[in-house]
Amino acid sequence: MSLVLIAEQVLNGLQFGVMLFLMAAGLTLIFGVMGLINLAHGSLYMVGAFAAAAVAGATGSFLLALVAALAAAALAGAIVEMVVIRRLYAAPHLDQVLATFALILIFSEGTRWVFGSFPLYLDIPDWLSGPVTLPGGIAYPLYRLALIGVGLAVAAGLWWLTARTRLGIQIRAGENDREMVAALGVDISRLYTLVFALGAGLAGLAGALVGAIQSVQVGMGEPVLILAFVVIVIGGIGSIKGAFIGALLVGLTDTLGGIFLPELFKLFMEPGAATQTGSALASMAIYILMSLVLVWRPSGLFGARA
Amino acid sequence: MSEPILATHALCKSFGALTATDDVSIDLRAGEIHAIIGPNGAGKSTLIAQICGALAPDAGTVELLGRDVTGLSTQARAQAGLARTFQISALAMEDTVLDNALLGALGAAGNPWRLWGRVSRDAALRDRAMAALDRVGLADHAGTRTADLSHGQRRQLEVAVALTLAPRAFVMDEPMAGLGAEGSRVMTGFLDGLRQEAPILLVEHDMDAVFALADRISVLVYGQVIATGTVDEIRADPAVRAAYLGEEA
Amino acid sequence: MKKTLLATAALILAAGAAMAEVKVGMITTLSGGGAGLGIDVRDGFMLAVKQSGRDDIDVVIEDDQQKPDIAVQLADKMIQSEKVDVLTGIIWSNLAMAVVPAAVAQGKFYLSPNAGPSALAGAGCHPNYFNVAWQNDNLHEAAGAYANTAGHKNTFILAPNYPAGQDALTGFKRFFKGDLAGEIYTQLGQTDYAAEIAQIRASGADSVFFFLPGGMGISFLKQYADSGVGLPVVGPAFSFDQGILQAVGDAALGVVNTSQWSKDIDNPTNKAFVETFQAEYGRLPSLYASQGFDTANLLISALDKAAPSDADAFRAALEAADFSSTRGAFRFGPNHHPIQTIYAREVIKEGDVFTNKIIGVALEDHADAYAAECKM
Amino acid sequence: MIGERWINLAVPLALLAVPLYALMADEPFTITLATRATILALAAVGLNIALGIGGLVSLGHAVFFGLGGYAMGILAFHAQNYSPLEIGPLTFAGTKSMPVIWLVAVIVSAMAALLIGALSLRTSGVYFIMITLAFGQMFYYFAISWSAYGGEDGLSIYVRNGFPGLNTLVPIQFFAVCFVVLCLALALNAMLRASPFGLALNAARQVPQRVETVGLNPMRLKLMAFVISGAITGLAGALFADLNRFVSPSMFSWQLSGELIILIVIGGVGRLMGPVVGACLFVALEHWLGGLTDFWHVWLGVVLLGIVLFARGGVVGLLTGKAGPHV
Repeated sequence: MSLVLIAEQVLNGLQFGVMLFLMAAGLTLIFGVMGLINLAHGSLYMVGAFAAAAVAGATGSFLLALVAALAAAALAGAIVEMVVIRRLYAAPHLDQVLATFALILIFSEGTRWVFGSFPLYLDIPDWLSGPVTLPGGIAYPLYRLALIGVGLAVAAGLWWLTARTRLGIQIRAGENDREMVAALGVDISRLYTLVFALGAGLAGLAGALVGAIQSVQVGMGEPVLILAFVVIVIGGIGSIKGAFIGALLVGLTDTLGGIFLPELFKLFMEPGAATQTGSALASMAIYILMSLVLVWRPSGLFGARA
Repeated sequence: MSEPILATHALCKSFGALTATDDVSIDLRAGEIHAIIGPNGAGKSTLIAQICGALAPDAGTVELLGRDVTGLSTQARAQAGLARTFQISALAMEDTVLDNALLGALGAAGNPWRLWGRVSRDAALRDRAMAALDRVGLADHAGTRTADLSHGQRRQLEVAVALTLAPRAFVMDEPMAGLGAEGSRVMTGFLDGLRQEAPILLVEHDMDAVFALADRISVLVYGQVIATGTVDEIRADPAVRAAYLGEEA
Repeated sequence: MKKTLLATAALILAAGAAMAEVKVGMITTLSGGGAGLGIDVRDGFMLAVKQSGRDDIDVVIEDDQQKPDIAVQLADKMIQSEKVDVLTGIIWSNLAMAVVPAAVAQGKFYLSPNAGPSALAGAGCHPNYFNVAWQNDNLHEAAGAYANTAGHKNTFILAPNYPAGQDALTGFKRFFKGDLAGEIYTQLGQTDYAAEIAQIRASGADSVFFFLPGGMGISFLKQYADSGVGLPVVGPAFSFDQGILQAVGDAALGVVNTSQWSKDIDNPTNKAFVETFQAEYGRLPSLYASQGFDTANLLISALDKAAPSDADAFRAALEAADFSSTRGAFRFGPNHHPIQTIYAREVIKEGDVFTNKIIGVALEDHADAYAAECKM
Repeated sequence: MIGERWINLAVPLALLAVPLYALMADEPFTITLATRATILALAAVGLNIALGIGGLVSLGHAVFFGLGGYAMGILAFHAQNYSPLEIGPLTFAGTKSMPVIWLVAVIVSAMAALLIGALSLRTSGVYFIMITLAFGQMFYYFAISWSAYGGEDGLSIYVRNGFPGLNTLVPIQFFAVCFVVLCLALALNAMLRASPFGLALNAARQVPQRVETVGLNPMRLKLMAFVISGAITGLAGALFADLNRFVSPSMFSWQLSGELIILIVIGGVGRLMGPVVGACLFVALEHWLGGLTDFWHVWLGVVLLGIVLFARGGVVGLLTGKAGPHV
């Protein structure tokens, strides 16, 4: 296996990881600030993708589509927060799991009701399509490079937001002590709605960005949701830094595992069986990674000690 | 002088830059009540946590009945004869008063693995639990849901659960907390009699109770024991008056 | 004299059959991500029933949610409670495997409008089981044959790691004579194929064969087109079907895929089907719709001759396959699976709509590989 | 308000009455539905021991359900093909006997629960939910790729397995088998709650620090609960496979784990009859809403939301007027 191929695969892993981060960041933020497990986060990802596909179809503009995805998901998030989620902050995790599971059902079938059962069309804009040649002779799709760029920019933006702005101070205070924040005169329920909408918007953005190279269809959010949960659990729930590291770890493990494990098994098995066994193990790899991390550090890599 | 029942030797624990327990050596002898007092944040709760095994010290040892228990878990120390009450009642609120006492009896019997037979019909366990409830005056409330008890009654139940263990030493974290004057008086009277059964390491804010009960007092300030002695010695100790009672020396 | 009597009896029986209400149970996927396929099968089937003008066919339709246990439960319901005579509708092989063996063992007829697992074509075949679509391997075999004619010498093949995926690669390899530049199994439900595409690029292949049904195919094609690898692609019709082609868009243009049906197959039945389907439902029919339509017409042709209660006669009527198929010639092999021509189609754009155009025949009068194992 | 004791009596009787009525009205499918509800209830009764008494929110109980199912599938598969089952150097014959299959299902799922529980119980709260989910996903993907036993397609068993003295193919007889097993599991559950172990476990959920200070190990108590819970859910999996005469990886899916939790919450967490009430309502809803509209999942979601937001304590909680245990 050539170095160029390995380098390309590492880029692929990074790109996948960075996209997972967009999902995981919102999820971990919402958990960190409000203590809420939101299974419906994947639905917001789907909402973003569908909004983008609808707007791109109507206007032909990819940038407008991205804006629409962000806005639609953030709006859906804000509405859901005000109507349902708000009543769940004090509830045990079990109720949260259940209520947000119910939201998945409503979102998925509701979307199918509105948009029908067939996948929607959303494509990369012309100015981002096609491959570019990187140093070392790697031909790599420009769009995927752009995805890495957007993901890193969002990560930097989130760092700046939490570390340097007034909202960030409120968010960090909210993680530590709700009463304290309320005592400081911050409207806590507005803060929560804002944080939820922010997380939802990020998920929607991810949905739109990924939707352009994948299939925009009902149920697209659930596999990503599970992966995003794996990410934040590995990173430590509530930690943006953990989500970032966890996302890259999961992205790289999943991508590289899928390639190298079958090759590894070919060293001592006949090719057909090796491919099958290797692929089977590769599909379990991130879950194995997650349980190893948790057995080693029960609160994730950067999680607060219980 | 008799061998101490419970002792710590040069116990140290810090959290980052904060030193919560600084070279603490105290002991508890048969028949005595040894009170630990100190201002808020002096490290009393951290000390108790290390003695009972909820927290591992950075250095130093804990000895129970002459045996080093520093590396043992909470439950192993409990089995070895250490009973603890909590500052904030740690009781199964959804269950009855009797159930909580039965849990203690079950712990004393050491075998929770029987999956059949009603625990409330087990005569040995029940007798042990009822006896403890009777001693703190809760026998009439055996069937009450714990959540429906008054605050004072919950403090009594805390002590009753500890009693079911028939321990060799008690560690009590503010048993008077939140009790009214009458409640404190009753509890003080009860603890007074209890010391003959097993000595009590008593952390308490209620100074009237401490001065009425304690055979010896240790004063903890910023994680350090600044003085240990009888009630009179402590009252007279200028360092204590300065550091704790807030008086000029 | 005797002969006439028999003939008269047959006539009376046939007339009786035409009069009696026939109950058909359709178990198909109408909710969730795979609903598009089930809806197409249902719509095609009901269109044929409607066009037949018969009001004695009572079709009970239920949603299996693409879950095997639900499908089994529905089959129980239809057999025990609705007392249906014929079952049909299942889209997915795993659901078919869960439902079909038990249903035919209870004496019901099953007409498959889509799934054709090899187990039911070979040793597990049954006199009451008829497949109107294809044996699972067929379109992949045709893809292998097409790859030979197209002159591919060194191809890279991939499919999801599950039985239908393994069958697909086996089917392709059965007919493909060139070398394999690489063979990979992807995860079921995988959405990102960057890693696989990188491997294809590095493998030195001259072409690609893939079987990735549903959303997986959409993702793969979009990403493949964007990667600039540009090698010719061959695949079975499932990723190029009318329902999802619009979602793939330009990325699919020019890709060759194999199918036993296409909307431009030139025969009157097909022309009428495409027109009436579009008029009825406002969209172009898909492969699945054609299969549903053919299934219903097969059923109706058999009902014209015999009632399901007369199992032997009804079976013989089904075996005759005396109906006019959207595919033109249609007949069953000894294991009740179709012997049919499989075409190579190319994706084109007609105005704003992406669709397929036949460019040649991949396999003529093709039967499946398992017929010999079938003993019935 | 109704006393819980009456509910404990009335619910099983009602569950028994439905198929008996269906038998007289000649509606065999209703019996099948009741059997399905009974088996799902059994699985949830298992989960309820870990969840309701032990406070362990396991989003991976489908592992045990699936293992039970595959225990049945594999044993029956080898019996129906007359091929021996080889595990390493050992060779077993397959079997079509329900009691043997049950025993294997219970042992296999208990062992898996011991292993998964021992690792997962190092964590708590959300991490516990997620690590159990991860184990579920591992088994799911493994089953999908395990082509020897059908992979994604699953395994079909053409004839339902046998129980001595019964014809299990007759719906009412198979229902009777499942119903008796459910009643036994409920009795076990009731016995467990009142036992010394139940008392200690109940306390370990509410105040683990208290349990430690009386000299008991809350982790081990919870692990024991997890193992018993997994074993019962595994048994339900074997019965479920027999009901459908089919096993597939979807028995391992996280949606199934979620559904089991849903059953319990609908009925009432920690209540003896919670899972039974929940399973019956769920199957009825599924059947009734599914017939009403293609988009019935939306309405199922709305019903669930309503229960979570407005009916804490589930249906049993509503009926008795008491909130359920806090998990």
